[in-house]
Amino acid sequence: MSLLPGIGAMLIFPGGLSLLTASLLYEWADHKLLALLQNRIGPRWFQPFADSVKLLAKEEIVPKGVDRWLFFGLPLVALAGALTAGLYVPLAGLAPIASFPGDLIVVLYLLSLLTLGLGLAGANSLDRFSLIGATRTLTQVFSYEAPFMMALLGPALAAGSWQIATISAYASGHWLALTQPLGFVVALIGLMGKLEMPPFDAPEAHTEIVAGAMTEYSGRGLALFNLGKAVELFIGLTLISALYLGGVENPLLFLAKTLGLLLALTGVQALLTRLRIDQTVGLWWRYGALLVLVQWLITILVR
Amino acid sequence: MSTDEILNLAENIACQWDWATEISRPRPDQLDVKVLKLEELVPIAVGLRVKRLGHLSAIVGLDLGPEANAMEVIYYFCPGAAVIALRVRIPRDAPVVPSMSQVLSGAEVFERELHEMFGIEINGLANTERLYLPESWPEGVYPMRKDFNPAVLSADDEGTKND
Amino acid sequence: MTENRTPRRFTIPIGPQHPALKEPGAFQFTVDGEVVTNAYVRLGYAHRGIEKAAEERNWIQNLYLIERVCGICSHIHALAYCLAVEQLANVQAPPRAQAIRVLVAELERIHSHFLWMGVAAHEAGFETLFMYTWRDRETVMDLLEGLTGNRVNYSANLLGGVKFDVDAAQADSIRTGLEFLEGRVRHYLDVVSHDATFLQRTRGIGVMTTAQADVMGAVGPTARASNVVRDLRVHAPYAAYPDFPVSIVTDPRGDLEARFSVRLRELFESFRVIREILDRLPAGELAARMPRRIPEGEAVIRLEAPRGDVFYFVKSAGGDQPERLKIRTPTICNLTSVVRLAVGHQLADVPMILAGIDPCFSCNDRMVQVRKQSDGSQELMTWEQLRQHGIEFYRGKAQ
Amino acid sequence: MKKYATMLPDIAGSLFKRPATEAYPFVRSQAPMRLRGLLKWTPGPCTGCGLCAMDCPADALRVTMLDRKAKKFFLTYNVDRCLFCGQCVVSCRLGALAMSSQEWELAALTREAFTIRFGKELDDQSGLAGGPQGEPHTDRS
Repeated sequence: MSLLPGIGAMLIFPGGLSLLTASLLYEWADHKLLALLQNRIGPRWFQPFADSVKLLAKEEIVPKGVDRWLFFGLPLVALAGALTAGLYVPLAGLAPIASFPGDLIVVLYLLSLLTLGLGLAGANSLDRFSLIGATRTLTQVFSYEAPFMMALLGPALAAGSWQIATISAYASGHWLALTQPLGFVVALIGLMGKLEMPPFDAPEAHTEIVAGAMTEYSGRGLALFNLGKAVELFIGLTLISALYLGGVENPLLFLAKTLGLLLALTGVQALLTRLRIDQTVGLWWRYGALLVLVQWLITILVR
Repeated sequence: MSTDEILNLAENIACQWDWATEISRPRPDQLDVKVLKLEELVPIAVGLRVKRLGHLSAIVGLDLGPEANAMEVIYYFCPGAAVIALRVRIPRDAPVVPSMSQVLSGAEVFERELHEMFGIEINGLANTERLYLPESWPEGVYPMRKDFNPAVLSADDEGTKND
Repeated sequence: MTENRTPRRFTIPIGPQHPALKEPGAFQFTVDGEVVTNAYVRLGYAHRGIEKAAEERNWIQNLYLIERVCGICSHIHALAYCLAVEQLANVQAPPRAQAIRVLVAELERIHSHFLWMGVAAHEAGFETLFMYTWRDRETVMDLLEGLTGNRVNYSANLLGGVKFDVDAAQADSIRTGLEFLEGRVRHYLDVVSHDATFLQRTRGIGVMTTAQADVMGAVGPTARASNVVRDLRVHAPYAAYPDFPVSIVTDPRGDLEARFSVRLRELFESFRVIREILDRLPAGELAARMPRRIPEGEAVIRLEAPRGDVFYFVKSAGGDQPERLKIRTPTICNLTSVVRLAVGHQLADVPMILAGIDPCFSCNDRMVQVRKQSDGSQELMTWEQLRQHGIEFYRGKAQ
Repeated sequence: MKKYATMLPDIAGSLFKRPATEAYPFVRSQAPMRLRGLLKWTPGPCTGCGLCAMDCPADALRVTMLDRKAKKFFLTYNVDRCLFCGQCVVSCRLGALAMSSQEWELAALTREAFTIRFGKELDDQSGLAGGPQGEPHTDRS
C-alpha cells in the first residue's frame, strides 16, 4: 500500500470522514426507526449532524476537581479507538483498509476503548451522578464484554482464522446466523449492551442519574463521545453482518443487511423495559455466557 | 358502619370527656367537638383511633384576627362519609397545641405546615424544619395570619416581625 | 480531588430539578452502593400561596384560582370549591349540571391515569409504553376540549352549576372515543400485568401493606392498591354519584404492579359511568342562581380526585370573599409513604416508587420566590409586586 | 403468566401507519366549536355595567366610563392577562361578549399588541378613537 492512497483511505474514504458521515446517518436511521415504531415522526435526516456541529461549537465547561488531561483526553481516545477499529472492518462492503492475522481481537479491544473511556470519564468527575454512572458503565462492561467477544469469535472458530477478511470471505458462502443462531443472538444483544441502548441503558438512565458518566460533559467532549458511539454502532453492525449474515460483498448487500439488523435492534429497544444494573449483570452471566459456551461447544463438535 | 352509627360512636367517645367538650351536629354527616381543655385533645384523638375512626384527613388553622385575639385549630377525622371535627381555641399571642404525630404519623406534615404558616407552636413535634417556606423566610413572619403584610418581606431582608 | 469523596455512600439529590420529576420537589436519597439507606423530602418550590390569595378575591374569581391548584385535576378542585360554596349558600345545583360535572370529572380521571401511566413507564425506562399512552391520552384530551373548550383548565364549573350542555353530537363523539380508549386500556392492562421485562421493574417493588397504608394515611389508588377499601365516590357519594354509582377497585398486593392494575381497572368503571351518564342525562337547567354574598358558615367537602381524596374547608364571614380556604391535596398524604418505602430499595427503583403514587407537587405547594443574583438573598413577592416587576422589566427592555 | 414483547402488535402496526404527531404550524387541524379563544365584543347590548370586569379572575377587563349620562365608555381587554376561562361571557347577561373559536394564535412581539380596546362612540379628542362602528379597535399593527 503506497502512502498517499493509504492516508486518503484512512482520513477520507472509506474511513475517517466517510465513516463519520455514514455513522451519523445510521444514528439517524436508528432514531427515525424507533420513532416510527412508536408512532412518532422522529428527527429529520440532518439532526445528528446538527447536534454534533452544535456541540462541537459549544463552550466546554470544565467542572471543578477533574483531571484536565483526562477530561479532554478520554473523549479523544474513545473516538480514536472507534475510528481505528474502522480500518480493519469491511466498511460499506469494501475490503478493509488494513488487515493482518488476528485483527478481529484488536478490533474488539479497540471497540471497548469507548466504553472504558466513558467509565473513566465518569470516575474522573466529582459529580455524584457521573460516579454512579461510571460504576454502572464499568459493571456493565464486565458483564457483556466476555459473552460478546466469545460470540464474535464463534465465526472465527468456524472459519479457522482470526482475520476479519478471511472470516468474512468464508462467511459469504455460509449464513452463520443459521448455523450458529445462539452466537448471533448474543452478538446482537451484546452490541446493544455495548452501545448502552435500551434496555441496557441503566448507566445513563435519565430518570435516575441524569446522563450517567457524561453528566458533566457539555461541549466538545460530549460531541466526541456521541460520535464515538455512532461510529461504534456502524462498525458493530458491519461486523455482525460480515461475520454472521453471509458477508458483505458489495455496498448494496451491505446496506440491506445492516439496515435489517438495525431494524431488529430498534425493535428490541422498543419492546423492552430498562433493566436494573443487577438484572443486566444477572442476565449476561446467567444466560449470555452460557448460551455462547453452548454455541462454542456445538461449533467445535460439529466441525 | 353507616354514617349515623359512626357519628353516634364518635359522640359516645367524646361524651366520655363531657367535662371538657361541647358537642354539636352542624350537618347530618358532621360531628363538631369543641375541646375546651387543650390537654384532653390528644387523648380524645387516641379514643377515636382506638375505635378505628382515626383517619386524620386534615388540620385546618384559623386566625380569628387580632381583635378576637384567638386562633382555632380544627382536626378533621373522616372515617367513611362522616366528618368529625375536633376544635380547639387558643390565644393568638401564645398559640400552642399538643402534637398528634406520636399517635398519628400522618399528622406530622400537617403540623409542620400549621407551624410555619400560622406560627402555632406544636408541643412535641420532633421535626420543625421548614416544609413549604424557603430557608430565607424571616423568622416570626407567618403568611396565613390575617395581619400578614407581604411588604415586610421585600422592604427588609433581615426579617422584621410583622406584628 | 479525593478527599471530597466518601467511598461508597452518596447522597443523591433528586430535584428540585431532575429529569425524573417534571415538577419541582426535592428529595435526597442516601445510597450505599445502589441501595437507598435514607430519604428526605423538602417541598414548597411551587408554592403559590393560593390559600392566602383566595382570601383577597371574590367568590367567583376564586373559582378560577382554585382550578389552577393543579394542572391535571383542575376540574375536581373547582368542583370541590363549588360544592363547598353551594353548601354554604344552601343552593343545590340542578341534576343535569351535577351529571355533567361527574362526566367531566370521570373524563379527567381517564386523562390523569393515562398521563400517570406514561410517566411511570418513562421512569421505568419503557419508552414505547410511554409514547403510546400519551398518544392515546390525546383522544381524551380532544374529547374534553370539544366538550369544554379547553384541554387542561376546562372551567366547566360555575357556582351553582355548569357552563355548557352536552348535545347528541358530543355524546356520540365521546362514545366513539371511549370505545377506542377502552380497547387500549384492555391492551395496556395486558402489557403491565404480563410483560416480563416490565414486571421485573414493578412486581414486588415498593410494597406497602394495608396496615402501613392505614398508618401513613395513604389515599386514593395508592391506598386501594394496598387493599384499603376507601373511595369517596362510593362511601360518601357527591354530585351525581348517588345516581350513577361506581364500584370500588382494590388490589391486595400493594406493590407497583398493583398500583398499575388498580388505576387501569378503575378506568373501566369510569368508562361505564360516562356511558351511563350519556344514556340517561337528567333533563333540566344547567345552573342555579347564586347570591354574590355567601352566608356565614363553614363547609367541609371531600371528593375523590384521580390521585386520592381532596379535602376542602371553606369558611365564609358573610361577605363576597372567603374568610378562609384550606386545601388538602392527596399527594401530601402519599408522600410520607414514598419516603418510607424508598429505604431499602435499589436506586433504580426510586423514580418508579416516586411515580407510583402519582405525585403532583403543584397541588401540594400553593408565593413566588425570587433569588437575587447580586447578594444571594431571597425575596418574596406578592402578585402585585411581581406583576409590577414584570411590567418594569419589559419596559426596561423596550427602551 | 409472563409474556415477552407484549407491545409487538403496536410497533408492527405503526410501521405501516402515519405518525400520530401533528405537524402543527404546517398542517392546522380544525379547532373545536367551543374553543375559548380571543374575546369578542358586540357593541349593541353592552351598557358598560362592569360585571364582566368585576368577575374577571385575572383583571384582564377594565371598564372606563367617559360620560355616564351619554353612556360613553370603553372596555380595555388585556389579552396577555386573560385566562380564557369564559366567566365574563357568563357574567354578561346582555350577551355582549363571546369567545372566538377561530382566533387563538395570539402570540405577538410587543406588549401593545396585547391591549385591545372595545369602544363605543369614543371621543376623538380622547385619542382613543376606534375603528368603524362595532369593530373593536386594536393596537395590533
